[in-house]
Amino acid sequence: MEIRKIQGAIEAILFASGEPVPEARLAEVLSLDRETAKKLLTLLMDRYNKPSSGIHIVKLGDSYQMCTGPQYAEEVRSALEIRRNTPLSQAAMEVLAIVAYNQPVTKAFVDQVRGVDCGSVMATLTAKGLVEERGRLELPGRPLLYGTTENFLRCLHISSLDELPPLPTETDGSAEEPAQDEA
Amino acid sequence: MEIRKIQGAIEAILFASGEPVPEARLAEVLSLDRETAKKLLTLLMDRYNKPSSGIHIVKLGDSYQMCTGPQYAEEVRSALEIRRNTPLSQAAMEVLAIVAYNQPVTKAFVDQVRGVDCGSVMATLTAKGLVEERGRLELPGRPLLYGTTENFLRCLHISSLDELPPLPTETDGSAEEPAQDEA
Amino acid sequence: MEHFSYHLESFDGPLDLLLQLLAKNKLSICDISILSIVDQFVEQVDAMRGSDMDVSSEFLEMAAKLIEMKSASLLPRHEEEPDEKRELVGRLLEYQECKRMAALLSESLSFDSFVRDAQELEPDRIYRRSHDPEEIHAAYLSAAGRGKRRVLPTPGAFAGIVAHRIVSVSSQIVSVLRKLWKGDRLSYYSLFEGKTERSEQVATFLAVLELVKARRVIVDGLPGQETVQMRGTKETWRSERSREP
Repeated sequence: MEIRKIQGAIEAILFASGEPVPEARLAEVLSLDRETAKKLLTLLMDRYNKPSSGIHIVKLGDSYQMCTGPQYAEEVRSALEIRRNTPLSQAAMEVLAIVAYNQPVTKAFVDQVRGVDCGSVMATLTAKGLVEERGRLELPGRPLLYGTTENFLRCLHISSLDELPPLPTETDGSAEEPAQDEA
Repeated sequence: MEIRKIQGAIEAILFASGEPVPEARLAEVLSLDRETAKKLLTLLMDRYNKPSSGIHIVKLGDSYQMCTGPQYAEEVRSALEIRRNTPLSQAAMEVLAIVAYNQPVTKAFVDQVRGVDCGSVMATLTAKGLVEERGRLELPGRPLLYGTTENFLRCLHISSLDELPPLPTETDGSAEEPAQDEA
Repeated sequence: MEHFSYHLESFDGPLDLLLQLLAKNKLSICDISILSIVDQFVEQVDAMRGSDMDVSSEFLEMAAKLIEMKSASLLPRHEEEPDEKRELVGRLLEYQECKRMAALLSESLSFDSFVRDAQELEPDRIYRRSHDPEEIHAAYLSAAGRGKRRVLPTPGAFAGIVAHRIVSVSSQIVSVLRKLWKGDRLSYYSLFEGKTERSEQVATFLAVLELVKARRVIVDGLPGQETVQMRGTKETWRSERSREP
């Protein structure tokens, strides 16, 4: 297949899938080696991710997903009658931050850091597709572990957790990282 | 808004919608008159509907919809792994065998041979294109009759049912089977 | 005693309240500061309870702990208490850190890009694996053994019974639905196109009746110009279809 056709096929697959599609899957389906796939995807992303473009391609971990260009949020909302997302509460942001920076993490750990039960907040974050279950910890009670989703990366406009904003350096010096006993 | 941005907004709306979007709706959301909306959409369609493009815009009546480029149907299908070709279970194999050697045959007959209900297995085999309906038996209740398909022959690499391995003669069979109580 | 007139707000837990009290008093997070705001903490919790706010047990627990720490500090000898204070200071610092992370994240977190649902494709379920005919043979013997059938009818057993082709209504229901699937309004007579056998025509007619009865299609129009259309949207159909096995 010539390059333009392979790129066309990638467009079609990303469009039809809706969800993030792993690079490996694209490479396999199109009989490409991973390097070539990566290159073609990068080229395609360059073509799509112009500010004025209505459709963008984002890289989330090792997967790729099509989404609308953020500058058209208002138009998309009004055309599809999507209600504006209520911004996350302070509590939800805190829980999300603890999960993001310490994942995988148990609910008990999050509770402990915040000094308050966060069951309902965790449920909200899960329902919003920002946080997901990540198996269980092999300890008595086998508590559930939580981590952030690919959707979380997309909402943060980053493609991997390595790109999370770096933590502020400790100026107080007194406090170490929160206990990592469970993670 | 400049033209490029309006087109971007249209792209974003059509992309996110999935459904056909009426021209009037697009015009309203983007504060355009219908003529301009139509013109912009025609331009956008020209840009999208090239053979090599992975995403096309189709006009359905007075609505517009994005869809995958028709030439990439095969790639899309395999990437989304629509075909679930798990090997047949032992139960499915047995039902298939009974149908194959006795066709056309009713479900009740197969149930009786196997001693368990095989409704769901029969439905699976039908969906997989291995077994098909073959009219009804002119008996009370007019039960459906089943037979094997050409796809079945293809899977077995045989060209006719005559090539199935012959069954042991009836005397062999009855000698092994102690139970003679059934009619 | 100095009086703080907060408008009552709900705090995200006792640590949050402590941090806010320290900030309001322009105090840093250290064990001495904590003890100086114990009264304010207790006062705030009381106010929250007084105004019928939902005060979780964590607040009461913290209040009790703070009071205990404070009274212990008044005694001449208190050996265990510094650890407790240090632990609380640690937790406060940790929580402050968490708030900073949250603030960082919320700066860049946005819900402004939208994704779409996966495109609906007709699943291709046709079985494509290969098998040796011997496998079918073996499966047959296995099945025949289990059911304890002594004699199975031979392939020709039903030959005389099904001499002519019978078209099932259900097959015609599928055929009618396929034609209507795009949601278009079709001429009623077009459903019979290409159906030359009488049994096919009868089955198609019965199929339409069944579909009308099941409220899945609508037939209307002037005599001679009847049209058929699917009822409901494609979506309701899809969701129904997907529920079928």
